[in-house]
Amino acid sequence: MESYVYIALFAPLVSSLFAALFAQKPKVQLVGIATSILIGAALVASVILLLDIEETGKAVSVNLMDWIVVGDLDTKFGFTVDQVTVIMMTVVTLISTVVHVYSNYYMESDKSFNRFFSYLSAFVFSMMILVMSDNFLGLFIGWEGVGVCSWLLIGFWYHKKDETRDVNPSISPSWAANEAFIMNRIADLGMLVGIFLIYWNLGTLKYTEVFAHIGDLSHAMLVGIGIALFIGAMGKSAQFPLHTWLADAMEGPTPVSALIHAATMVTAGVYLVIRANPLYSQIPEVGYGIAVLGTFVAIFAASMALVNRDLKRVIAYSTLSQLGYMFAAAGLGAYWVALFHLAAHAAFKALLFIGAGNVMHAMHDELDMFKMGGLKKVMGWTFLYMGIGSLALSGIYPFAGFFSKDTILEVAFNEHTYGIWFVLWLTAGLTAFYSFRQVFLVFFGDERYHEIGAHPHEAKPYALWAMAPLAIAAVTVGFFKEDFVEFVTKFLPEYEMSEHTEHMVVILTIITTLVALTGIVVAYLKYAKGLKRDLEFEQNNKIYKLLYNQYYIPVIYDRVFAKPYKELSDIAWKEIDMQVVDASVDGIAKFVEKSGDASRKAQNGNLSSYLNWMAAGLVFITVIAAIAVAVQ
Amino acid sequence: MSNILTVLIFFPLIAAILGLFVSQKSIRVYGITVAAAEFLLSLWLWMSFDTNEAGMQFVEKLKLIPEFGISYYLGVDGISLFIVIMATLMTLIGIIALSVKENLKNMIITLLFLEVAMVGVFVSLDVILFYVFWEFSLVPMLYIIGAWGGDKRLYASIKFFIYTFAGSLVMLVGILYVAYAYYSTTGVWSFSLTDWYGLILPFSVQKYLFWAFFLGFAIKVPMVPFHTWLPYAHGQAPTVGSVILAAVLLKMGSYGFVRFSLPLFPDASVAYITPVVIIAIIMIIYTAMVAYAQKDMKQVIAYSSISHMGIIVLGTFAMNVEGIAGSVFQMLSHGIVSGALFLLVGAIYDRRHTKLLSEFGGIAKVMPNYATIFVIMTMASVGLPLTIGFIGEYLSLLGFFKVSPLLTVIAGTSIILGAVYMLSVVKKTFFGPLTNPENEKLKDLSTKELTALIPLVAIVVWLGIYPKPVLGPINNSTKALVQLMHKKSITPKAQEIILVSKDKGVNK
Amino acid sequence: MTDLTTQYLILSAILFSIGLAGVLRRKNLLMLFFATEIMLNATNVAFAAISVHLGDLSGQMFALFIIAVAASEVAVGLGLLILIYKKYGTLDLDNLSIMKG
Amino acid sequence: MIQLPDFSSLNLITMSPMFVILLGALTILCIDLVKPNLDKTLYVVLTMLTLFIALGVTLSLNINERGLFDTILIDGVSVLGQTLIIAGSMLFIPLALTKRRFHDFSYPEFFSLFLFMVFGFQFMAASDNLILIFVGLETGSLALYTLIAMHNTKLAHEAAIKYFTMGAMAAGFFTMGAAIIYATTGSVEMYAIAKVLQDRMGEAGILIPIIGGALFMIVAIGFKVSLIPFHMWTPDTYEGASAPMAGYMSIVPKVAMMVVAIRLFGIYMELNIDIIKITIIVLAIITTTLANMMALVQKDVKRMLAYSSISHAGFVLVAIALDTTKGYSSIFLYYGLFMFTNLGAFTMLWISRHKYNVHHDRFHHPYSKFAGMIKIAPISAVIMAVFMLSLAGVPPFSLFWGKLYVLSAIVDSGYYGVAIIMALNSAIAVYYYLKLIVYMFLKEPDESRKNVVYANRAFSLELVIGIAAFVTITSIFYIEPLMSFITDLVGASGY
Amino acid sequence: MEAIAFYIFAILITGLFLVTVFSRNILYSMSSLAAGMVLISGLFFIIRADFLGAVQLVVYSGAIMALYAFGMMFFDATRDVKEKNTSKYLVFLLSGFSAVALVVIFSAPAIGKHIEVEPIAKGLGHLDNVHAIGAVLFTKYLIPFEVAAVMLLVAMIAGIVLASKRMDESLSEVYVGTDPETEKKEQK
Repeated sequence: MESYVYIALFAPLVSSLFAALFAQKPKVQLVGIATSILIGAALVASVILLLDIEETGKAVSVNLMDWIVVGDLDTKFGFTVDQVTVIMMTVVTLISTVVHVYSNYYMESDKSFNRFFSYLSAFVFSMMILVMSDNFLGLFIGWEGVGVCSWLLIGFWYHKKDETRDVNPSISPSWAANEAFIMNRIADLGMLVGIFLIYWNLGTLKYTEVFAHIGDLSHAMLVGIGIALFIGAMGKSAQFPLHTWLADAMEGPTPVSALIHAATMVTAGVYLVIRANPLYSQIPEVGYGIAVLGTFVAIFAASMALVNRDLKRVIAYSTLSQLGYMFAAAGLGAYWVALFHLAAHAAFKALLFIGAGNVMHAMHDELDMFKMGGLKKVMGWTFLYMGIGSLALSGIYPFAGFFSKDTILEVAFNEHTYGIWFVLWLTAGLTAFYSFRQVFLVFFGDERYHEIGAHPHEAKPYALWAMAPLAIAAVTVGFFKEDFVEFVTKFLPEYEMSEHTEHMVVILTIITTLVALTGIVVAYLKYAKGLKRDLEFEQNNKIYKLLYNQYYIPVIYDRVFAKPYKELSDIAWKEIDMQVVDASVDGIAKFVEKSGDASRKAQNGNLSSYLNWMAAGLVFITVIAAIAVAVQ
Repeated sequence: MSNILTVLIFFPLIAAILGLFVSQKSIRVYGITVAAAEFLLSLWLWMSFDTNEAGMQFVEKLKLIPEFGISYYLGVDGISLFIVIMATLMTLIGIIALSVKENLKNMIITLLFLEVAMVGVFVSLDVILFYVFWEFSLVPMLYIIGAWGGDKRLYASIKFFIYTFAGSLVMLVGILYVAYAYYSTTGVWSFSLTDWYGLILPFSVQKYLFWAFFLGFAIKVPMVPFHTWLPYAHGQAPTVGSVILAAVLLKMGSYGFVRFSLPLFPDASVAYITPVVIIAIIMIIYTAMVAYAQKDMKQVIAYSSISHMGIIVLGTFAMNVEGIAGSVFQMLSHGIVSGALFLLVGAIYDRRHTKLLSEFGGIAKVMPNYATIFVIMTMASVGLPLTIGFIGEYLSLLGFFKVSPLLTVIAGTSIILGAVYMLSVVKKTFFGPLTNPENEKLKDLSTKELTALIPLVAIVVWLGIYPKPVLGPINNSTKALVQLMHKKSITPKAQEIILVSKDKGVNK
Repeated sequence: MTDLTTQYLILSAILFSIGLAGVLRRKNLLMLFFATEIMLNATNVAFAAISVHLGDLSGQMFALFIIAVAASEVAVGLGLLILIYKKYGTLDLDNLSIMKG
Repeated sequence: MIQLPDFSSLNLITMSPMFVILLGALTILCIDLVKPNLDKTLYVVLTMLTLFIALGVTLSLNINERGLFDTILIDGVSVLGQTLIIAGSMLFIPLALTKRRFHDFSYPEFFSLFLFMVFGFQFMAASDNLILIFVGLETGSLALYTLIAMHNTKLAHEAAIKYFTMGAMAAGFFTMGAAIIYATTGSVEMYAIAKVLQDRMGEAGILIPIIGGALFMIVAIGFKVSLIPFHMWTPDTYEGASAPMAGYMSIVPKVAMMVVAIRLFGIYMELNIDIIKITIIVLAIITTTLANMMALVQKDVKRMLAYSSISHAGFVLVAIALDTTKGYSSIFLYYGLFMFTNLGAFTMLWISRHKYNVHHDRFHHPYSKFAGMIKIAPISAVIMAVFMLSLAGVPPFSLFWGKLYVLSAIVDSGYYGVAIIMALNSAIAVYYYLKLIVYMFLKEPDESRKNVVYANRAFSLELVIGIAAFVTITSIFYIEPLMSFITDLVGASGY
Repeated sequence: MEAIAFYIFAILITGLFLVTVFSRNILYSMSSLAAGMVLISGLFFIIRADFLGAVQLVVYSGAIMALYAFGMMFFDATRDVKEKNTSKYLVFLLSGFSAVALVVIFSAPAIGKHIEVEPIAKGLGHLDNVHAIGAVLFTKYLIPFEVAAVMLLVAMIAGIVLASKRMDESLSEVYVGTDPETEKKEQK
């Protein structure tokens, strides 16, 4: 089985390097095909591993080589494939494969076609390291690796220029890329601190060893480690307050958004919490905090999605919101639930994004939903896919979201955290509303795209075919819930609903479905018949503006952090470094020179004054001697 | 070959003198050949280095002034070995990438002299010999900056010289005091470092000596507030000067901390962890901010050097194997990465004769290879795992975390701030539309530049993924160093802080 | 014989200071040299007095050699003065200040 | 009747070096009388031979002997002092053989006066009798004033008269100091002075005359070794005198006076009179610092070197106040090394001596004269740079070792603050040495003035520079034997 | 008797030297100097330092004054000398200081005491001053005496050289401006 581990891990690397060979050449179709096949190989390997583990129930571990061996620190490139990992691997490789294939279509006329595939495969490689590593430092490699790939891919169209926030809320791809990288770095510091704490307290970073001895530590230390690691997770999974980068990351090509900013990378934080479940189950108060934060983010992001007009941003906010759900579940101790929602969400969210990609292509990169409408006619398949995705997202039976999201609500109910339950429930309604607002705005109503002179067309068939697996997954995953539970609970703690909750399940399901349906209906009523804009409302309603401007958070960050930092830096350089530090150094030099100039005046060339100085010297040394006497 | 170190020191010297007879036309080839031979020699040193041995190897001792205890005493251990190799490598690469046209012969001969001094500093085990090379290294650098530098080259070179000279003179007084203390204890004069390692000084003495040595090293590193010579030196120096300055000369200071301050004054070093580290942290954060404010590409790299040197100092004062080994490794990584970054800035400067960020933008389009290598080096600079930059930074922070978690967290902001200024440079230079028409015709990296840069890229990746060949010897020697410090320390605080081995954890 | 040694020494001190005052205030080189002679003479008085007081001849010997030195100084000094006078046309040392700083 | 000592106890051999020199001087005078208008080369060679013999004789002296009614003392210090004096003179004399003709060297009297001067200085080094020291000092000084004036330029005359007048005043101070000492101890011989003071230390009020005498002596000695504020003649005289003479003045008279200072202050140090110690150290610090500061702002290399030699003198002076063998030895080591480097530097100026002040109205050796020298005369530039770096104390050049030993001696005695001040002073000093290097290496030459740099070039000058450069560069190889030679001699003298 | 003589001499010498130092006329100045020196030799005679007194009289009053007079005539300095004295106070302060310092030193109790002095030469006790001095001068102080002789020779040569006509034209003089040789070469 080890060889499959290697295939799964290194096929993406080979793919990336292969593509990199052609990085500066014009488009080579072979690159797209070869990388897709290589990633597909990784998928196959992952599936084989999945089946194997399903069968044997034993994790597969490999040790590649030593990495950092210093002092007592002994870090190896060690990989282990257990139940959680293999699920993640499968999800990652599946979506990656789809995205790779789809990108052949999406990027077909891009000059940097080859470069794109190189980055994309590099991302997959990093993600595989992230999920497969058997220690925290390996995880961190992947963690940073995906960060870089994300940076490269968000900034893929680096040549676009910076705009003001009014024109483009993300300013520019390169700006968004930097924002994402830096925000993630903030969180990574937390992650590093967690790793340091683990190392100095346990002397190892290997999961199995760490979690075996986690009980030896004091509670306070566990809380510290838990919080530090979660800070890391917050960055990657774009939790409040580090969430702004995710929406801006939509500047990247759409397949990137599908792969990275919906399905895989952003779920790394959730993966970390799930992976560290032995730790978090020891510290339920931190878990509760995570759940509360997740819940908050769920509704917070959903609220922003309500009014946004940008096709991709809406999906991005919905991703944020769904990540909130996952954290809520994980925080409450229902790790497998979180993982399940992760997997399901990956499928339907990738589907939605890719669909959005089709729409963008059709609309010549126009993203404003208010300028679309009636696309159903020309883009039937896309409509179908996005409809499935939206239904899954809204949690309508029998789509995947129904099973995963409902379980989260049940967990919240079961934990007697009714506040969380209520907010999540409400969010479910909002989710349904904005997803279908999107669907209706894009595919129904009047054909507003004529105004901007677009000639929409359906995507190429192979692109549509490529989307099929995702659609199938979005529809069918829910039915494998029981198998899934059985499979992962061999590794993850089981989560038993209380009897009370068991009774309530049906009612809860109905309530949730109702609120989702309400959302869909409201969206239908408001948008399906065509767009009726209430400009006065848009301009004057404070809540609308607040939501539309993302609670002004990017602006606040700009004003509170970015600008003062820039100003402070300028002060540090111009005022402190040049005026104080350097000036005092030069000042000493100047002082010495001035003193030299001053004492040189005594040397006035006049012999008489020289003689006077000499006599004065006698006085002078007498004074020195007198002082010496006095001192003694 | 037991006298390989002597060969290593004096081969460039002889080559430099013989170089006077080589004609201007063929001097470049000569320089490359000599530097390559020297580099191969240093590799041979590595090959014949016993990696399991923690102590000094290839020791040579020849009495120079026996009466006064000064000897010609050389040796390398895991700590110095790789810095020596880096010095020879960076010289080779510097010469390969030379874009100087005027007085090329003088430049190459000067570089070879500089190489003598650089190798000498790191292999000297006699303190006076060390000091001789240490001071002598200023002279060729002065000439390089002063003769081939920018508009303010004279100011910059003199500032560089006098500033470092002043610091090292205070250190000289400290050296003489230690020698005297050794003399009063043993009755023999000796300047050999290994002898001094056996000397246990009372704390009241250590504290003054620590600061005397500190001043010398701190200016060289350079630590805030003694750093202002560096931006000038870098800003004015020709590319090769910056490369060697950043890659090797700054390391002399941090190497001094590891080689002298810690083992000679373990108690004082421990007692002054807090002030030193606070300076280091100011250095990390403050210079990162200053770097962000820069308008000149090279100044950004210059200030980033200071920031990274802060991490090195931090790791050194962790007083445990992880931190010190990390800081030694970080010296190498910073050498390679900042050297490469300066080469890159030099490449663009050769084309455009400006380093102002505002002149550029969008040049990734016209210079893709250049952009790729720059981004790789940027990533190494911000400490991305699997590049060389991560390991040192990570280990330094990890090591110091044991001493003070809070300070480490503050220092750790370097990973954020580093990203801020480096990415902002990348963005301003490479991204965005290509607006400046002068940039449209820029040529991508030439073969010459690629020859210089690709080995560095390879090292960045290789040591990022498989650092063991380098980290192993460093680890061994650092362990020995920490054990020595622990054995020597007299104050209880030092006994506690200097950590030979972890006392907690699974592997205890 | 009353012991006047202290008085002699004080006289010497006063004469020395007079000489010093002359050296310090004179601008004419020739007259400045007069003052240096006074200084040397003053020490002669001191040496002679101590010598006699102690009954030791070293002091008188010293005084003797001081006289010889004074004579030689006069010779060299005058030679220099003549040179200066030829070149500068004056003995005022205020004019001898080309070199300064 | 007086009992005459028997002839052998006179120990005439002790004054053989001086005798050789005297003989040489008289020979030159006689030759000139018999056959005038001979070429200067003859005199140069004769002088050289005389000095050579004298050096050999000096080095073959048995040490710790007194002779000629105990007025002459040949101990290690005096041998060292004489060796330095003669060696310095030997380095100086070839500089007479220049390409251009100069007034001073055209006189045969120059060479005999030169030897008389050496003769006088030798007695300063080789006696502990204040009378003989004074007479020797005046003999040497008077000859020196004359030699300076014989260069026969307007500035040389001014230089000589300034030096002479201040010297006359200093002579007054010397005699008054000696009178005070004599009044206190009843002796003019230092060993007796030391003995009497040792006995009288306990007496009430004894410190006043002791310190008083010391202060007057400090003025006189300070004048000769040019300590601030008794240094005022130094820059002007160096500027006015010919370059080799200036270089000579920065070493030989100072060495002679340093020997006297060692002997005299050694007495006080032995008595542990801290006040004098402190006074000397403070004076040394002030001298070094102020001289460095003033050197910093000079525009003329010769004046800069003048100030630099003041600061070096201050630096060395500290070693006197330490009263350790190492301290005293380091003085000789320092001056020995300084001699070659500094004379080398001055010779470099001498090579560029020409008839016209082309770069500056007043200064003959402004910095700008040396601009771009690396392009005109690369080897000269490199050698000059080596001299400058050596003066700045950059290893591995010779003066670094001198500095190392002096600093080490200071540190050994526990004066850490002083050591640091002196060390930092070197950092100030390095600026003005670097300034010349910067001019030579980093500035563009003035194309039309190229030949100026070599105006006075001659083989003998190049030879001296070559020797000086060789000694400066290869110092590391001979420091050990040199230092043990010096330490043995100094130690044998009881210091 | 001796005391009275001393005080009279002392006052006279002080007065004369004050004239020497402060007179504007070089002639007065020189005459008073000569007179003062003669009187100093008188002091020496009072304390029985006969030989010293004689030498003082001969060398100073005779030789030195003759030299000065010669020099003075050479410079034609019979007129009043115009001097721009910078600061009177500084002069008085400095010389006053040295006077006070010397008086303090010389009146210190340690000075007056009798010190047991090792005789420079044995068997001088019965000789008078001149004989004793002669004896010492040619034994103990033979070498200083010889050196002094050399010094006088030096002074003589110096005087001859410096005052000679040969010094009127200089081979070494430095001129301001461009070297004509250089220009010639450049023109070629």
